[in-house]
Amino acid sequence: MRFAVLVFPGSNCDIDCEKAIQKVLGEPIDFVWHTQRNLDDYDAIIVPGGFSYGDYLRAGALARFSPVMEGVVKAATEGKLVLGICNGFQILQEAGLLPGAMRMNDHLKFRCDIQPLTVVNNSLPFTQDYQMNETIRLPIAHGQGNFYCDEATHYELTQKGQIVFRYQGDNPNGSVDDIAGVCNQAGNVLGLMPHPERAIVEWMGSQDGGKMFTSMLRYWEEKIGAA
Amino acid sequence: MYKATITVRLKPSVLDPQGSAVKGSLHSLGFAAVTDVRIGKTMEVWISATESAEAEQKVDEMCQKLLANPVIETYDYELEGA
Amino acid sequence: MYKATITVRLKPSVLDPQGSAVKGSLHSLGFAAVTDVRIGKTMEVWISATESAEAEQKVDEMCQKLLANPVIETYDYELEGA
Amino acid sequence: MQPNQKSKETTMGMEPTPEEIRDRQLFSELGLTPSEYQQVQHHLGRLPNWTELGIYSVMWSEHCSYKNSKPLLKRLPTDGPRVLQGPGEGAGVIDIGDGQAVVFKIESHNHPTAVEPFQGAATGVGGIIRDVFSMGARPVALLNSLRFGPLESPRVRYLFEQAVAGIAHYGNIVGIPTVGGEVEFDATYEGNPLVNAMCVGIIDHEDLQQGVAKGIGNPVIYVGASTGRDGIHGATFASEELSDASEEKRPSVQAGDPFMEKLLMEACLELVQKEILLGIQDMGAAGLTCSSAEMTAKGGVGLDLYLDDVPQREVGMTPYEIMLSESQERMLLVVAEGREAEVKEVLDKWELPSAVVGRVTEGNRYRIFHHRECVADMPVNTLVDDAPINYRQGEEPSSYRDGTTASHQDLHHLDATDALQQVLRAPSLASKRWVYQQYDSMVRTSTAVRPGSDAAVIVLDGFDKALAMSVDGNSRYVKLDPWVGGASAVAEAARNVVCAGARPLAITDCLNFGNPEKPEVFWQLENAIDGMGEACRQLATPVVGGNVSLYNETKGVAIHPTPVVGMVGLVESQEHITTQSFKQAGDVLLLLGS
Ligand SMILES: Nc1ncnc2c1ncn2[C@@H]1O[C@H](COP(=O)(O)OP(=O)(O)O)[C@@H](O)[C@H]1O
Repeated sequence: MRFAVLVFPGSNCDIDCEKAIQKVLGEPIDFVWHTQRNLDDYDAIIVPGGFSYGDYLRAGALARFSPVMEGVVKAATEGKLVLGICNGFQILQEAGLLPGAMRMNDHLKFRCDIQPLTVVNNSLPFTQDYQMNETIRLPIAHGQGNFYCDEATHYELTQKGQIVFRYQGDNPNGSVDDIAGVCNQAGNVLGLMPHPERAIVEWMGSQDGGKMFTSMLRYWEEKIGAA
Repeated sequence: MYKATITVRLKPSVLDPQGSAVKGSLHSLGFAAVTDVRIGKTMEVWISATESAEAEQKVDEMCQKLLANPVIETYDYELEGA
Repeated sequence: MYKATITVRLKPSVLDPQGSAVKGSLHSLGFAAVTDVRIGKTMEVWISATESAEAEQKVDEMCQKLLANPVIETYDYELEGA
Repeated sequence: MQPNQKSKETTMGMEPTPEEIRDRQLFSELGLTPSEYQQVQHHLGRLPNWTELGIYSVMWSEHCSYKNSKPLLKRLPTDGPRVLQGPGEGAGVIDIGDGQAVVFKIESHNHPTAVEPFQGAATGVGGIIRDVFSMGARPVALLNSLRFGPLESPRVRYLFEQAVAGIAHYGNIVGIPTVGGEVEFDATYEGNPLVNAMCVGIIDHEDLQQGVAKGIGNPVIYVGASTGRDGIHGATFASEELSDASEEKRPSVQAGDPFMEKLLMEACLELVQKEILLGIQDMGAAGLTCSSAEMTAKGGVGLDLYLDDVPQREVGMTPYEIMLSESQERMLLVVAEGREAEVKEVLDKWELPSAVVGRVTEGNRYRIFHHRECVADMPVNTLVDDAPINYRQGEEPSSYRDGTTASHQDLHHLDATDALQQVLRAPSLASKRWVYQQYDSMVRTSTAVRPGSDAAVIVLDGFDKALAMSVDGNSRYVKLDPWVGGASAVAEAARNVVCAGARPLAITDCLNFGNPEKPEVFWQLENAIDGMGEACRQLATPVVGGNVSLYNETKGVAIHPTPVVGMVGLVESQEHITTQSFKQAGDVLLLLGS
C-alpha cells in the first residue's frame, strides 16, 4: 500500500505521519510537495497537521488552493483513502471534501493534551480495528478545533453515520455535539482533530493511534484481494 | 486604483466564542451596559483596475472564493477610488 | 440601545503577515491586480444607553482599555441607534 | 573613503550633521558617553555621521558587546571533553556520541515583553530558534522561564496571559515542541517581567555552521522577511531602564511571523544539507548591523553592503533605519561566488524573499552604500573587537553585611495545615498546567517526558539514547545570597536532569539583573556568576553559551537578581527515563540527600 503525506508550507506533522506509518505498517510512504498535481501513484493520502500558510485568514483556507489539492479531490472521488489530521482536517473542510467548518476553541486558547474519545463508527476503512464505542486516548493540539455545522447538516451526519469520533468527558474546544472527527458520505475521507500519529509507541502516552493505520492497510488488502 | 474594505462576519446563527469572551471581559471591566459583542474581520484590499465595475467584480469573486467561508461567514464590502 | 461598529487596524508600520499571506494567495489565484492587503478586526458592540453621547464615551473608553492595543493598533468606530 | 556627511530626511525629522552631533552632544541620545564618542572619532580619524554613530551605538551596547559583563563571564568554565563550541557563536555545541551533537542556548526578551507582551514574548522564541538553526542544527525542543508580578494585578494578568499566548503561538506554528519551563510570581517583577526562551537542537558534527564572512568577492545574501522600521534601537533599548518614555522612543514594536520562520528554518537546513553555505547568521539584536559586522570581523575581511538591494517593507527608509531595524525572521548567508543560483533555487522553493546585498572585500573596511553613495565607512574590528569594556567594582550591600536582607518572620505561630495550604495555593508553586496546555509539547513525536515532570525528555530518532532538559532559577535565594543562589540554580537544574534519568552535560544561562552601574547590583552579578561557575566546575557541566540582560529596573529599583540556568543531559538508554509521578500503591519511598 503506497502512502502519500502532503507537505504544504507550514506543515509540521508530515514527518510524524511518515514515522508512524513506517513504524506501524512498514509500508512505503512519500512526502509529496504541495505543487505536485498528480497523486495517481498512491493508494492513500494523508493531509498532515501543522499550520499550513500560518493558518492565516482561516485554518486551511490558503492551502486548499494548492495544486496538490486537485490530486486529493481526484483521489477522493476515486474512492481512495484520504485522511486529514488536525490542520489536514481543516484543509479538507475548506476544500469542501468534508462537512462543517472550524471556529476558534471556545476558551480561545490553544489546547494540547491527551484526550479520551469514543469511537462512534467502527465500520470505516479507518476504524474497523477499533471496537464500537471503544474509548481511546489520542493527543490533541489545536487552537481552532471547534467543529461547527448547522442543524440540518448535523442531522444528516448523525443519520448517515458520518460522526466518527466524539470527545469524552470535557469537550476541549466547544465543538457541536462533541464531534472530534467526521467522514464524507462515502466513508473514504476522514478528518479528525486528534493526532493518531502521536499515539504509536508506549512512551508517547498512548498507543491507540496505531489501529487507525492498521485498519487502513487491512481495508486496502481486502480490496486488492477481492479484485 | 481602488480600495475595497471587506467585512467578514460570522453568520448570526453561529456562536462567536471570541465575541462572548470579549463581552465577559467588558462586563468585568465595569461596562455592564454591553449586551452583545460579535467579532469579525475587516480586510482592506487595494486593486489596480481602470473602472469600478471591474474592481467590484474582482472583489466579489475573491470574497466568494477565498476571503469568506460560506459555511459560517457572510461578507459585504465598500469600494472607493484610492 | 446603540450599536457601535469598531474597526481595529494594525498601525501601518507594523508587520501584517496575515495580509501578506492573503495577498500571495490572491495572486496565485489569478488576482494579479491586488497590490496590497491589510487585515484587521471589526467588532460590533451593542450597548444600552439613553443617549448617543453616553454610548460614545463608553465605546471610546472600552476601545482604549481593552479592544485595541495602542502599541500596535489604531481604532475608529461608528455609532448608530439600534 | 569619505562617506556622505550631509543630513538626511527621516520620518522622525532631519538627521543631524556630524558637526551638529558634536556640538549638541547628540551622541548621548544614542546612549553613547562622551568618552565613547571620542573613541569613535579616534577610530575613524574624523567626525562620525549619524548612520555611523548609530552603528557604533548598537554594536557597543551591552546587548551586543557585553561591555559590563564580559570580564565576569570569563570566570565561567567553558571547556570540557564534549564541548565542540563554547560561547561565541549563535549557540553552544556538545558532543553526544554517534557523530551527533546537541546545540542549545537561552536568551531574554524582557523589555519587548514589557512593552507588548504577545509580540515581545513571541519574537523572543523566534530569535532563539534562529540562533540554533543558524548553527546548522534542527531545533527539537523549546523551554522558557517566566517571571511576572503577582497575579492579583489585572495588568500583570494581562501581561502574563499575553506572553504565554505569544510563546505558544510562535512555537506551535513553527512546529517545535515546547517541553518545559518555569514560572515564578513575585512583586519584584511587577514592572519588569522576565521572559527567557531556550531552544535545543540536534546536529551531525559535519553539518556545523559558522557565522563568518569569507572569500574575497563572495556574495552576502539576505533572506527572509523584508525590512521595516520595527524595533529600531531595540538593542540599546534592551540595555536601558524601562521608563514611560520607552514607548515613545520605539517607532514600533517588532512583530513576528512564525510562518516565515518555519520556511526560513526549513530552507536554511536544506542549504546546510546541500553543503552550500560558507557562513550563516541570524539578524537578531541590532539586525543587519550586528550580524554583518560580526561575520565580517570574524572572517578577518571587509564588507561592502548595498542597502538599495535590501528587501524593504516601507518606503523612504534611511540607511540608519535599514541598518538598525530589528525586523524579525531574517538571515544573512555567505556563499561562494557562482553558487547564487543554487541558493536561490532552494529559497524560491520555500517562497522566501532573498537578495544579494553585499560582497566580501579585502582589508577591514565595513562600508555601506545607499543610492550609489557611500554612507558609512568604518574599520570593522573597531565595531566588534574594540567595544569599550567597563571594569566595574562591586560593593557588598550593607543589608547583606548586617544580615537584614532576609526579613525573619516568626514561624512558630504558624499552623502547619494552614501553612501547607498556603504553600500549595501559591501561584509560583501551583501546577503550571494552565500554561503548558497552551504549548504543543508533542509535535515531532519525540517527547517522551512532557511538561509537568522534573525535566523533559526528547528521544532521538533511530537511537536508544535521549536528551533531558530543564530550566531553573530561584531569585529569592540569589537575593539572599548571590553566590549560593547562583550555585543552587545550577544544582537544581542538575537534579532535575538527573531525576529524568540523564547525566548532565552542560549549561546555558541567562543573567537577568539590574543596572550594573550600581555597585550592589554589580556585586550580585559577580557573586552569582562565581557561584554558578563553582557549581559548574563541581558538576563538570561547562557553560557553552548564554545571554546577559541588565538594566532590569523600574523607577530605579532593580529586580531580584535572576540568573536562569538551562541544562541539557544525556539519557543513555530509553530504559533509564524516569518521571516524577508515583507509580503504584505499595511502592517504597526513599529520601536521598541531606
Ligand atoms: N551569561 C552568559 N554565560 C555564558 N556565556 C554567555 C553569557 N552571556 C553571553 N554569553 C556568550 O557570549 C557570547 C556573546 O556573543 P554574541 O554574539 O554577542 O551573543 P548574542 O548573539 O547572544 O548577543 C555568546 O556566544 C554567548 O553565548
